[in-house]
Amino acid sequence: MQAFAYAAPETVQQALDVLAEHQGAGRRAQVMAGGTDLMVQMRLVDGSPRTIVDIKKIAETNRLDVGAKEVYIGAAIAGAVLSASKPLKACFPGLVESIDLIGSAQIQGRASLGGNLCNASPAGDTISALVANAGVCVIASKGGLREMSVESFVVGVGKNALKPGEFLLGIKFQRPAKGTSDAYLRFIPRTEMDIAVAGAGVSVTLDANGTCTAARVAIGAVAPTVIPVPAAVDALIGSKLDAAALDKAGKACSAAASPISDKRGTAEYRRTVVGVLCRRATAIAAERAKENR
Amino acid sequence: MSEARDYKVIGTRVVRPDGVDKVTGRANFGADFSLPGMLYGKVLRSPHAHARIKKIDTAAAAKIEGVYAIVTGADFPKVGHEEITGGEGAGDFADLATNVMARDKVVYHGHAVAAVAAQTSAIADAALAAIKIDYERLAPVMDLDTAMADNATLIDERLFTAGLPEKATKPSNVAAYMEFKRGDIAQGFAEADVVVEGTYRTPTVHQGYIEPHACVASINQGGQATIWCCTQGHFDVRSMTSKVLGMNVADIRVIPSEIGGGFGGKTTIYLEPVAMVLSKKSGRPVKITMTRDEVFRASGPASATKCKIKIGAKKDGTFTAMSAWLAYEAGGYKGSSMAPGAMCVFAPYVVPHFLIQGYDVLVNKPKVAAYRAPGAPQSMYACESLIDDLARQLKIDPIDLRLKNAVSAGSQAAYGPKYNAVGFKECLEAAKKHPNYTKKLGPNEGRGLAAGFWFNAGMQSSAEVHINENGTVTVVEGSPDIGGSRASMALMAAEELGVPYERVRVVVADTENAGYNNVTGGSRVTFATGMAVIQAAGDIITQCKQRAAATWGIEADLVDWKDGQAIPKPGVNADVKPLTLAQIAANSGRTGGPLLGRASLNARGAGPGFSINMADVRVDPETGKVDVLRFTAIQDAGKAIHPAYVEGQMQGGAAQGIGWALNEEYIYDSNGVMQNAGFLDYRMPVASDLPMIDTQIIEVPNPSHPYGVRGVGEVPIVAPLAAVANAVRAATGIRIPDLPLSPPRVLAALEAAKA
Amino acid sequence: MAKVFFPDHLMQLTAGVRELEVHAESFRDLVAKLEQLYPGISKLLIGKVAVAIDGDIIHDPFLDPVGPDSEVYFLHRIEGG
Amino acid sequence: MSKTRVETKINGEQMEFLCEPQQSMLDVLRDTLGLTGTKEGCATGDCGACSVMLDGRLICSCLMLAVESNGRQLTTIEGISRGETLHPIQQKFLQHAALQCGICTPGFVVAAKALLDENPNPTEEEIRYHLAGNLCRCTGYDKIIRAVQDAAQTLRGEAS
Repeated sequence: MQAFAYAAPETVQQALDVLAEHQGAGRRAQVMAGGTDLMVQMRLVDGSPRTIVDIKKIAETNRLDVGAKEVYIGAAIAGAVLSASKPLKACFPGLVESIDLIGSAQIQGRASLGGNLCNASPAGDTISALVANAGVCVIASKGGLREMSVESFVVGVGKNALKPGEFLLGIKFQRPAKGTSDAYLRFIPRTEMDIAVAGAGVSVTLDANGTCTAARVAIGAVAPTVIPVPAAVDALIGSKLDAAALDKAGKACSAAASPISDKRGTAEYRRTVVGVLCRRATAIAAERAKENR
Repeated sequence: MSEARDYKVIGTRVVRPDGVDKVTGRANFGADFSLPGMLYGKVLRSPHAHARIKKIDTAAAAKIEGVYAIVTGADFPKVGHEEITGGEGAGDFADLATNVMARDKVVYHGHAVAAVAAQTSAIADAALAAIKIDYERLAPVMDLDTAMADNATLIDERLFTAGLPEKATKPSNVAAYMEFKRGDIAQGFAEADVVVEGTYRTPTVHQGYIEPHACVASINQGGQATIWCCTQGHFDVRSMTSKVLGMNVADIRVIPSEIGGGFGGKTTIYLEPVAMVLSKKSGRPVKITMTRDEVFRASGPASATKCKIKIGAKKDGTFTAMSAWLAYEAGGYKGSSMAPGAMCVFAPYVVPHFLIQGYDVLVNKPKVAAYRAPGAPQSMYACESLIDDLARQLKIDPIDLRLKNAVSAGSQAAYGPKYNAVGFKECLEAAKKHPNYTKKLGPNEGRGLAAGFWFNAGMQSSAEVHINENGTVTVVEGSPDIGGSRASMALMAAEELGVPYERVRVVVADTENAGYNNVTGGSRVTFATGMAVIQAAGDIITQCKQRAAATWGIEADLVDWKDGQAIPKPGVNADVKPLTLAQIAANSGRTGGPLLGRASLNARGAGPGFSINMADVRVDPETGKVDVLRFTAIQDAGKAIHPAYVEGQMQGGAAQGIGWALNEEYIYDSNGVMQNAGFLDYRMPVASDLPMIDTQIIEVPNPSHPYGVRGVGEVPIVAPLAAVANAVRAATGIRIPDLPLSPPRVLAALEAAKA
Repeated sequence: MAKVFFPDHLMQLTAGVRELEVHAESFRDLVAKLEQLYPGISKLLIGKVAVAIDGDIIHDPFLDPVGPDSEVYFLHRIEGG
Repeated sequence: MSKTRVETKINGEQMEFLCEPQQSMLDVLRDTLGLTGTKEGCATGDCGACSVMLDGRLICSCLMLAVESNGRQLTTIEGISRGETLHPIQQKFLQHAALQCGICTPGFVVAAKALLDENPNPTEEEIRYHLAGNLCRCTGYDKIIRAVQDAAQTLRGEAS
C-alpha cells in the first residue's frame, strides 16, 4: 500500500522527475501550491494516500513579472502577495479582485492563482477573470514548456488539461493596451467566505470616443466550466457601453448560462443574476478603461 | 426585592477573572485535554436518513493493528422508557440511549451506528472504513407536511400521539399534541373589525457554537469513571450517562472543561457514553472529538416549523382574538420545543380570547436540542410578522399597536399566571424614543420592528464561599461559565461581602467538588446560581458577625456588616474597632475554624424578559440580497450585573437571529442527506455581514431577586427574525413568509410580484 | 382560599374544571387536596410540572408555601438553552 | 508509516518534531507539541480558530501540512504576549468584553495582530473584512471590532 509522502522540489526539473517517477511506478502524486483546496478535499472527499509535490520552492512558480509587453504570474504565489502588487493591480484590477475574493485573509495567505485554476471549479473566481484577460497557461512538461489558453485548459468540473507528469508553472498575459481594463464580480449570499453563486469577468477596450473596440466576457458557476460569452462581446463592441448595450450583454450572459440548482442557488436565480453581474462588471470595467486611456 | 440600593461593584464593567487565560490560549477547552495512554475514538455514522440495520460486520476492522475496541448498539444496555424531566423537549431516556448509538434502526443521516478506539486517529479512520453494515433503506420523511400526512411513512411504528382529546387509535409521526386556550375564540373573532392570518415556515438551524463536542472518558476495572468534556451541565452529563449505561451516579465524575459555546446544544450527551464503553472495552482512556461535519449532522439543531397565526383586532388596534397552529419538527425522536413555543407565542400581549394548538412531529433529521429560548423564535417570528402586517393594514404605528396590547404587571400571561413587574412597555417606549427609530432611510431600504420574550429559568443551584486566610474570597460553584458568569458571580460576592472585586476568585468545580447545579441554560446562571452565591455570602456575613461578637464579647445581633467589616450596631456601647473580613479570617482558627459559607436553592421567581429589536435593511432589487444596515436591541435585563456582558448577550443573540432570518438553513437532498454540513455552506454571519449592534438595557427589577436580576441570555435571539423580515417587507412591499430570506427566495418573490 | 388554575392538558382529569378554590398551606398540601378531588392527579403534578405561585415560576415545587389569596397556575416545565 | 523530521521556529523557539506527511500543522501544534491555544473549529479553513502566522503571514494552520513548516517561523497565540505583559490586543479584548465563551478568541487575537502589523490604522470596514475568516458565534462581533480599533489606537501611541 502506498503511504503518504511529501516532496518539495526546488527546480522545475526536480519536480518533473518526481512526477515522472511516480507515474512510472503507478503511484499517485499530486501537485500542491497553497493547499487550501487540496487539504479540504483530502479531508472531506478523498483521503487516500499519495505523494504531495509542493511546488512553492520553485523559482518559476513564485515569479511575478509585470513587464512592458507581457505579464507573468507564477502559479504558486499566494493571493496576499498578488493583491499587494500595485503594478499588477494597475494592469488587471479585476483579476486581482477575483483573487482577493477567494476566502478569508487566512486563505489569502496561502491560496494561489495556479491552484484556483487547476482546481477547475465551475465557480473558481479567478477563472472568469483569467478568461476575460486572455490568460495563457505556461505548463511544465517533460518535453519543455508548453502553452495553452485558459479556456482550453479547463475541460470540465474539476478537470484540467494537464497530462500526467505535467504541472502548471504560471500564467502569462499580454499587457493590456491603452484604454483597456477589467472587472470581476461574483454573487455570494454573505459578504465573504462563500463560493460564488455566479460570477462574471469582463475586459473592455475603449477608443478615444468612448466606443468599445474590444471586449471579452466570461461567466462562472453557471455551467460545468467557466464559459466565454461571444454574444455578450458582440453586444458591447461598437457601442458606447450605454445602458442598452450593457443590458443586451447581460441578457446574452443569462442566455448562455446553463446552470444547475444546488445548495448555493437555483438555476433560475443563477441565470438571472449572472446577467446582472455582467452588466455591473462591464460598467466598472468601462470606468476603469476610461481612466486608463 | 430590597429597596433600591447604591451598588459598589454591581453594574461595573470589570475584567472577567478567567479572561487572561482565554486571550492567551491557556484556557483548556473540550478538545484540549489528553491523558497518557489515551486512545482516539471515532464514530461511524449512518449514510442514510432512514434505514433498518440488518447486519454489522466489524471483523475486518478488528484485525487492523492499533485498533483496541469496537462498539455497536449491542454493547450498550437496553434502557427503558422514562421521561427526562429536565425541561421542554428533553424527551425520553430510551430515545437518548438509541440516539447516542443506534440499535436496530437509524433515523437520520449522521446517526451513530458504531465506534472504534485506536492508537491514532488515522488508524481509527481506517477501522471505521473497514466496518461493513447492511442497511435496508426506508423512505425518508423530511418535512412536516410529509410527516403529518395521513398515509405517511412511520419513523416509529410504536408511537401514538399523546395529548389528543381522544386517545389515538393508530400510530403517527405526531408524537404529541398540546392545546392552550382562553375565552371563546369564535366570539373573539366575531368582535374583530379586522382579521388577518398567515402561514410561516422556518428552517432547521444549528446553534453553531465554534467548539465541536469533545470528551475524554476513562473507566477503571472497578467501574469508576471520569469524564472530561465541554458541556453546559456536567451534573446532567453524569445523570444522563449513568442512565444510558446503567451505571451508578457516584461512580461517574464529570470534570467540565471551558466550553466553546453551547446555546442549548450542549445540554445533552452524544459522545460521553460512547467514549465510556470504548474505554471499558480497551482498558484505556478514550478521547472523541466531533468534526464540524459531525456537529451539523449528528448534534441537535433547532426545529424547523410551520406556524399558522390568525389575529382579530378592533379598528383602534385592540386585539380581540388570536389563534396559533404550530408544528415543530422533533427530529428522529420525539421532544421538540413546541410547548415553550406555544407558551411564548402570545406572551407579550393581552389577549382575551385565544386558541393555541401545538404538534411535536418526528422527521428523519437529527433529534433537536435546545437552542436559546427554545421554541420561541419560530412561533414569535410568525406572530410578530403578522402583527406588522396588521399594523400596516390598520395604519397604526407598529410600536403603538404593540403598546396598545402590551402586558404589564398584573396582566395575565397567555401561558397562565399573572405577570409581576415586567418591562415590555418600557422597551416599547424606549424604542419609540430611540434615534434609530426615526433615522431617514434611502431607496430599497426598510425598517422592521419586533418583540421578543422568554420566561427565564430558576431551578437548582448551589454555591460555596470560602474566605481565605488573608480575607480574599473563593467562590466555588458548578455552573459552567459560557459567557462571563464567573465575573458576575465575583461581582455579586464582592457586593454582598463589601470587598473589592479583585479579591474574589471563582471556581467552576466538577461533580465531586461542587454541589449540584442544573445546566447553564435558560438564562438561569446569573439569576439562580447568582442567588446561591449571594446567599452563601450572606452565610459568611452571619458567621463573621458571630465571630466578631465573640471577639468583642457581645451578642451577635448587636453586630452589623458594612463595607466589608463587622461593626457594632449604633448605640452599642462597645469600645471596639471594626473587624475587617481579613482580620476575621486571620483569626478564624481561634473563633471556630475556617469561614465557609454555603447555599442551596431551587430558585423561584425567574423574571420574564422582554425585548424590542429594530432592523434597517437594504434589499438589492436585482439580486435579492439583504444587507443589514443598522440593528438596535432593547431589552429588559431587570438589573445588569455586568452591563458589557449583558450587551454582549444582546449583540450575539441579534447576530444569531439575523443569520436565522437571512441565510442559515439545513439543506437536504431527496434522500435526506444533508448537503451543507460545514461552515462554508451553512452560512452564519461573518464580521463583514453585520453592522455595530446598538443596545439599550432597560432595568425593571425582578421583584423576586435580591438585585432584581431577570436573566438575559435567551431573549436576544427571539425578536431578530421578525425584525429583519418586517424590514424586508418594508423595503420591498412584499411579505415573504418563509425563512431564510436568502437571495434566491427574495428575488423569486420580487419577480413574482412584478409578474 | 387559594385559586388554582389548570392548563388544558390537565382538564381531562378535572372533568373540564379549569379553576377552583382550595385551602392549602403549601404546594404539597395543595396537591394532596387535589388528589382527593381528582384521584390520580398527583402523579401528574409532583415532579412533572412547574408551577407559578403568585407569578413566581417554580421548576420543581413541593414545600413551597401557598398563601390564602395565592393564585396557582400549573405549567409545562421550561428549562431553556 | 515513516515519519518526517521537521525543524521549525515556533514563537521564537527552535523546535523539532516528527510528523506524518499528511498531518496538518494544526494537529501537530495541538497533539504533538501540546500548543493547544490554537483551536480547531472546522478543519476546513472556514472558521479561523486555528489562525497562526507563518513567516509573518496569517494562515489557517488546518490547511497547512506540518512538513511545510520546516525551516520556517510560526507565531501562535502562545507567542503573542511576551513575559509578564499582555499584547495590547489581548488587553483590549479583556477591557471591551470582546469574548464570551473564548474559543474563537486566540484566532481573533492572532488575526487582529496580523492586520495591525500591516495596517496600523484600519477602518471599521477593513477590520470587518480582515476578520471575516474568523467566526464568532457569541458576540455579534461588535465588541471585537471595538477592541481591535482601540488596540490599534494604543499601538499607534494614541490615548484611547
